[in-house]
Amino acid sequence: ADNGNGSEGEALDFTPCMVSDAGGFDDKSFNQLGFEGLTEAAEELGVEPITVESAAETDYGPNVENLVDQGCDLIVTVGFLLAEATGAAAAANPDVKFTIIDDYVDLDSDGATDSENIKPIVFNTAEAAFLAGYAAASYSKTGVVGTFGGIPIPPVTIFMDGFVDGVNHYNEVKDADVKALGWDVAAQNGSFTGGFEVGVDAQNLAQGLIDQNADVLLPVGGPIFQSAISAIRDSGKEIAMIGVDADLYETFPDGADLFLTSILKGMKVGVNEVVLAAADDEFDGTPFVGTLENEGVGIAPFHDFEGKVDAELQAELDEIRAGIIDGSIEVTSPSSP
Amino acid sequence: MSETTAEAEKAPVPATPSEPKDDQRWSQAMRDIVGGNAMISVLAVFLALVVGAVLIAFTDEQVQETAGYFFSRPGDMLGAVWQAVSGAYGALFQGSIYNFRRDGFLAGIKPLTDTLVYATPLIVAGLGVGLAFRVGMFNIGGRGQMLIAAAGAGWVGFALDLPPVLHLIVAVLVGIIGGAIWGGIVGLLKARTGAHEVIVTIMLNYVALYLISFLLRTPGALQAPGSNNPKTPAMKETAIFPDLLGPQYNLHAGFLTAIAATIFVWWLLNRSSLGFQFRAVGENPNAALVAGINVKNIYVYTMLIAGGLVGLAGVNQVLGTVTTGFSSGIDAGIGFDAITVALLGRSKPVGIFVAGVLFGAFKAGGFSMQAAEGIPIDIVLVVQSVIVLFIAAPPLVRAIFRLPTPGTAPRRQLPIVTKEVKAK
Amino acid sequence: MKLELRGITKRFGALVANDHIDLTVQSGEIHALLGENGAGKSTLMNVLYGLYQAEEGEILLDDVVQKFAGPGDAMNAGIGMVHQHFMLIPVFTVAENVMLGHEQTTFGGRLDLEAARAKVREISARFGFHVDPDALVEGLPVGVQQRVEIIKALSRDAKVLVFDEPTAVLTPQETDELMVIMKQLRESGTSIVFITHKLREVREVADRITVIRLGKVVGEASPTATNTELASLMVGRAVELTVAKNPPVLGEPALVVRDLSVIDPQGQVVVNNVSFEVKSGEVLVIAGVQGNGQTELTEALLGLQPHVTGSIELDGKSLRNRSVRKILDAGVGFVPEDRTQDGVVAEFSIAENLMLDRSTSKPFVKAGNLQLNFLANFAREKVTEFDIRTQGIDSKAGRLSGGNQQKVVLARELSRDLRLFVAAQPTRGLDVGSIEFVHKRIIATRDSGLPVIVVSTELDEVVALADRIAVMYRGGIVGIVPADTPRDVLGLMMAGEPAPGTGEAA
Amino acid sequence: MSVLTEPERPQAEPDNRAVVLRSWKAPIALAIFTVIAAGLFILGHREGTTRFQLSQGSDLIQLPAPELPTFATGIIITIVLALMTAFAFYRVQKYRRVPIWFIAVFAVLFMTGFLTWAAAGATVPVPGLLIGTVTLSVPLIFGAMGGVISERVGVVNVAIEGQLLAGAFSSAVIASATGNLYLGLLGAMVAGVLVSFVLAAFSIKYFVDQVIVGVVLNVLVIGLTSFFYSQVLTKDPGLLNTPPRFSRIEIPILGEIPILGPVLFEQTIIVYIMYVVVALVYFCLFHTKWGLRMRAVGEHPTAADTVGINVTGTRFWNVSLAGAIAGLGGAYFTLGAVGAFGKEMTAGAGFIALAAVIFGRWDPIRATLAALLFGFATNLQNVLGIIGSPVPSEFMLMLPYIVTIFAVAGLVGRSRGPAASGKPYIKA
Ligand SMILES: Nc1ncnc2c1ncn2[C@@H]1O[C@H](COP(=O)(O)OP(=O)(O)OP(=O)(O)O)[C@@H](O)[C@H]1O
Ligand SMILES: Nc1ncnc2c1ncn2[C@@H]1O[C@H](COP(=O)(O)OP(=O)(O)OP(=O)(O)O)[C@@H](O)[C@H]1O
Ligand SMILES: [Mg+2]
Ligand SMILES: [Mg+2]
Repeated sequence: ADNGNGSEGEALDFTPCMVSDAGGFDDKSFNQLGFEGLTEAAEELGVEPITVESAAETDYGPNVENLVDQGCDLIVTVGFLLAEATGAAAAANPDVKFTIIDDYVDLDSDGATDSENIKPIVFNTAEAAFLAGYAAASYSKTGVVGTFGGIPIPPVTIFMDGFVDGVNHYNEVKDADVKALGWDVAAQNGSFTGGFEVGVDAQNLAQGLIDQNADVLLPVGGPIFQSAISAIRDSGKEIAMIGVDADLYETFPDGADLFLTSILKGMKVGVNEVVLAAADDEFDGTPFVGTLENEGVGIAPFHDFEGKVDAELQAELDEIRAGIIDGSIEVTSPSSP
Repeated sequence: MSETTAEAEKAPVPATPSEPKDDQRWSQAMRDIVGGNAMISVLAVFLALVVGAVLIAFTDEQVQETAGYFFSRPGDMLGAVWQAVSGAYGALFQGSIYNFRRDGFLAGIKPLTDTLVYATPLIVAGLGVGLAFRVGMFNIGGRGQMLIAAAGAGWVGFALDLPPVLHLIVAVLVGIIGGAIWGGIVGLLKARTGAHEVIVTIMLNYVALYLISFLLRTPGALQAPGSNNPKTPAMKETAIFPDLLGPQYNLHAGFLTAIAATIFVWWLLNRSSLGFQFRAVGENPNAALVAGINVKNIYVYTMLIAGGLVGLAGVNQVLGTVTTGFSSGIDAGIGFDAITVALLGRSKPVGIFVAGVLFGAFKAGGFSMQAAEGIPIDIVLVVQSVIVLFIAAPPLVRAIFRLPTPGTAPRRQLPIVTKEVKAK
Repeated sequence: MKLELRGITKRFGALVANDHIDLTVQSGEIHALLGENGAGKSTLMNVLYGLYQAEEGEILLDDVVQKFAGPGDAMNAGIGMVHQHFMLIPVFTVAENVMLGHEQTTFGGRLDLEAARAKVREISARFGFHVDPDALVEGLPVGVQQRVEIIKALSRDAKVLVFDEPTAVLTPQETDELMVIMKQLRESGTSIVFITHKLREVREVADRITVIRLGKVVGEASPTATNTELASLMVGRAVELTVAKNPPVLGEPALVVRDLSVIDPQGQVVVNNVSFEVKSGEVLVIAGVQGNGQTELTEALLGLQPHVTGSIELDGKSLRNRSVRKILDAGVGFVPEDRTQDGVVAEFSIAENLMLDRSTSKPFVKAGNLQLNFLANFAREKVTEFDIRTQGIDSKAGRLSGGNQQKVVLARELSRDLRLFVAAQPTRGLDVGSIEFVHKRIIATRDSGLPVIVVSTELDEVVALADRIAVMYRGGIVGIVPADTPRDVLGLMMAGEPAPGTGEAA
Repeated sequence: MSVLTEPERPQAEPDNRAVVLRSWKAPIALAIFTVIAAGLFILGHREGTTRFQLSQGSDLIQLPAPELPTFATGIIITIVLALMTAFAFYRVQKYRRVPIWFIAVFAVLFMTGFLTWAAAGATVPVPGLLIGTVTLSVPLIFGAMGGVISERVGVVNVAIEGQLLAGAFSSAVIASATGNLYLGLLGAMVAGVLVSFVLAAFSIKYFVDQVIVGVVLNVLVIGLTSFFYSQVLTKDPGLLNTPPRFSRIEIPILGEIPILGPVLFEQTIIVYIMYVVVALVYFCLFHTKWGLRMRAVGEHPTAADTVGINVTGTRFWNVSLAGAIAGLGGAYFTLGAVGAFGKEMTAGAGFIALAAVIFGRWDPIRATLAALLFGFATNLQNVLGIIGSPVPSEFMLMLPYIVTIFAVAGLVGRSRGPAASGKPYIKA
């Protein structure tokens, strides 16, 4: 542990930094993906990043300020909760660059990001979740699929919105009656574990869905999918899961055989690119909005399920994807960016 | 008076020499200082820092690497240990008291003002917990009380339009009342049904958390209009604690409320009739009952005031520290930290004030330690709890440093757990 | 078995509780240990029993030096003790209490309760006790609890038995029964150490007497010595054993209690339909063995009992169903029977204790603020007036000796504007000097024209203070008799027998 | 001198005349619930039928699934509840107690009504509801057993949370590093014991207030485990934080009992250990020498000392035992349920366990029931969330906590713990 300034010989004089939200960098979700994106970029650049975790929401301000003090050139902040801290620090330090995930930092509500030196990275996850919902409905043999979340906040519920809408779209198109449990889009109310801890609570929620005959589960919220895996294994039934954020088939091999697909959110790539661009002095403040169109969001391949899904499914999904991109299929969520 | 004192000696007491010689007196004074409370506190902090240092060194990669060849080049590892520990504690100091890397005294001293910002809610919440301790009650409900208070003060702060000073006062009062009600429920349940306050406070923490979470995502309640995030809008300018030292420092007028609360609690406990009754109930509820003190009412009053004080911590969070709107994590664990603060301060107002500042410094320093050295902020928890453990067990500290035992009988701890009034 | 203690010294910090004490108890002897409160008797016995480790000295049994690391060793060596404060687990049954520490077990480690029951029954039968092995100890009267203690000791074949003030809680009749048991035990070869403050008992059963004062043996006496001799040996000076008082100047009935019943939270009727009155200028002593409803009766007077029926009127105004605060304000002065539990706050200073029951109003409180200067002056005054022996008014009440704590309580209560004074067990645990002082103050209070109620279990005190005596038994008043009623009649009444020719009064 | 007018007869009569004091608590609580029932079931009118599924697909014996008309059932149940409340008032009026079974029947009826109402048009999976209840309660029950033992011997155990967390941490690390689940269990017990050692040393040797030590220990364990998690575990999760998981074992025959079989006898080994622990704690506490002695120490240490029981030693070892048991509960988080350690993953379960101890009046069986009640309320919340209850999810999440407050305030009230619990034994 030397003095943080990353003065490693001839290397580039560029310090990328990151502040997590209260979830911490090991949340197996957006903090972690952002973190990986950052560290990979830093490795590529041969620089030493500084990363700090927040334990509570009062920590955000000080953490960002401390990073400014440490001489960071680019500070990545994760989550809408850090919007104010980011906005304030950006205004106070115009020569430091900021990137925020999942928020626009529009504190004055004028429809635009407040400072030039902030680059928002946001994702219209509902679009990808829509595809996953459709796939789940198509795959389901029992006619019941289910979802549950950690805490009802937009980055979580946007998945659930898209997923349920996707199921409903399937029902419309195929005149089917697949039920999506655990989330009521209209009421914005559903089942949540109350936190992002892996634990008995999450396992029981998954178990509850299984009891309702669901054979596709979408747990949304950091690491809680691990609890769902436990529940599925315990039930001994043939139940598939849908991962979120990254392709969990790849990143969580222990559960690989269970993932029908994953809803991808290109955070890692997004952060990675922003860091590399900033190092090359190509930083700009235009928001990056991940959509199906720019492949900022998407769904993973079926992997092991390739043979188990309907042969036409992939084609149908491609068609829907095209529909969403050209606007003929409208996917909205109250939580869309 | 003089006569009776002389008389008192007739009891079968000590064989101490009647006229201590000067040097004896001196050595006794030495013993008292070395064995006394202040010294114990200093040593406890020192020991805790040593424990922290061990953990830091143990998990440092450089140290682990050099430990591999310790026997061939021990200097490397010792150097690495020194690097890790001095780096960490250096950052702790720079983050909490004075930052040498900044230009000029005015910029350098900023960390100290940050320390006071962090200390503010710790002090007021610590007072709330400590006050309950003094009445023999264990208030683990800080989280809930803070959340309700923050919601109340926050709502007034962003939803109402009031003239400048009045707005702040109303917001603060509404917050305090919110905390007081949430605490008062506990007192009332204990007084009326005998429900154990430990259970009720824990349960009410969760109830408050979910209640606030619900309000935060309900448009028209606490949620910021036009947003779908579970977060309130920013406080209006008129409801915010003004900066004390100008905009370059974070220190806000909330710190004055901490000073005022400390003085208030000191007055309450030591100078007021109500505080006298509080202490009587805390020390001996049976005697208090016989002396005509309505013990049940005292439980209710205590929890009202304690809840109000803890609520003030929540108010400080939303009107002082994070004025840009808050979500359900606004309590930031202060409700629990306050317990350790109260314990460290031995439930006495001034002690709590000092303990709050110390823990505030740890918090402020912890951030810079994490930013500069990458040491997880959890280490601060370890250091804090070890301090309290050592301070609570002076004989252990004395044993470690081989200090003499002071002449007086061991101090009794202030009552913590309720001595139940015998069934009547 | 012969017991010998040689040069036992035990210190508590700076206090020397036992100072080179020698004591020999022959086999089959009842040896009485006399001494005022705090003389060091219990300490010595606790050393013998292995509870305390002595700094110096040794213990010999049948001339063999013993090494007791704890009570277990002492018990194995044949020492048994009936403690001054009963060492019984209240929530256990008699059998469980008796077996505790040397449990027998059956298959699977299961407790052999049957064996314990049998043991209890066997010993009960031997001494004519009526003890149900399955009764919960907390529900038993104190007299029976003491028998359980004796059974406990005997069930381990104790050869040396220590009785530490066993008679303090017994009726005279029960005391007599205990004497018989002790003699019975002596016959069977058991050596007995018997601690008591009651000289009559000493003379009745003791074979030899050793007197301890301030931790030292000050002399031996034979059972034939007179009371005065023994008392002055104990205290170190001549003592006045009676209270000088004038005949009462009686006024109108001031306190009138009618059909008062008290039900405790467990639903037991603890005071059963009692009626009495006290005139101004009169001391009514409520006598009786502890646990017969006196405590609850006085608590009911003070509003401390939640379920009370009947009427209580002081100067024509009802006190029933009023808060303690209101009753205190109505002029009731109260000395609770358990000083440390209910009388003082140990961690408070003497001054603070002196204002404890006036914490809400003038003169100690003005506009919510404590009047500390006034309090200090007041406290200094009272410390002098009541001869409270202390380092100063700011020392903690818990540091005071029992007698001085009691003086603090008295000073507090008697300095208020009183209409009635109730003192429960005012001299319990006090030494002869303090007793004298307390008695004088009580009589002075009476003479100032107040009605006074004193609750006492000590016949000596009852007789010394009373203008009239009400004897309670199992929650009811057996009878109200004049002060000159013979002691044996009082004794019988305390055991529940109505007084011969009741209705006559002083 | 006047002649006394006191009655001549001794006024006293037999001592043990007991009177039942009127306590309106029970009927008032029932009334409140009846009002809630009326409000929800009748005013909060929901149509449709509710199906109660009693068997799982894999069960050998399949029970029929009754279907109840939602609104009608609600009305009938409300009426019955109202009658029962009236009866309770009548009993108390007549100075009679409201029997506990009466309250239990009331509770079951209310719950049936509530489920029928909340799950209108859907299916209530009764076995799933109960299985979840058990699994959610497992760490609570272990923690509560640790609490019962510790408090019975006279040491207040606020450190249950710390013991659970330490158990979860070390079992994950050890089982992951060695690949051996049983070593993981052992590690959990050792970790719990270590926490207990500190509790015991500070409270028994240094007479530090037990509650203080407990609270501080919780903070310390959170700090330590989080620190090591961030600094060590996350650096090599493959080696240190991917323990295997116990799989479920179905007990033949017993597992086939309708409803209860799958609930109780298709569980992991930790749950079976839990049954054994509860039974053993109950038996040993009340029927063995060990239990008699430890209870004596917790009730009246001086008395225990006078019969030769080593108070300090008894306290020390029993507190350690308590730590071992609570540590096992911690292992359930990692080896039984999730399969990896996460920061602060016990999330307050230790405090709930503490509540269960007090709620269960320091009795192992009652504490277990209290923990089960909590597990039930939590799982009910889960199940209703999935079925789609009309109540916002946050209010459902509050349910277990509110139920606990009601239970503690309404049913338990002032309870008497071991007399010497929390008090250090200071011997001259
Ligand atoms: N555990 C203790 N710690 C400190 N001092 C003690 C302790 N036990 C007894 N003492 C003191 O030792 C002295 C002797 O006490 P002891 O109990 O032996 O008296 P005693 O003769 O039995 O009196 P009593 O007649 O009241 O029972 C007293 O001054 C008492 O205050
Ligand atoms: N905890 C203590 N700390 C300091 N001094 C004490 C303490 N306890 C007792 N003392 C002192 O020791 C002496 C003896 O106290 P003790 O309680 O034994 O008195 P006592 O002989 O029982 O008197 P009394 O008959 O009035 O009860 C007193 O002077 C008292 O002030
Ligand atoms: Mg004694
Ligand atoms: Mg004494």
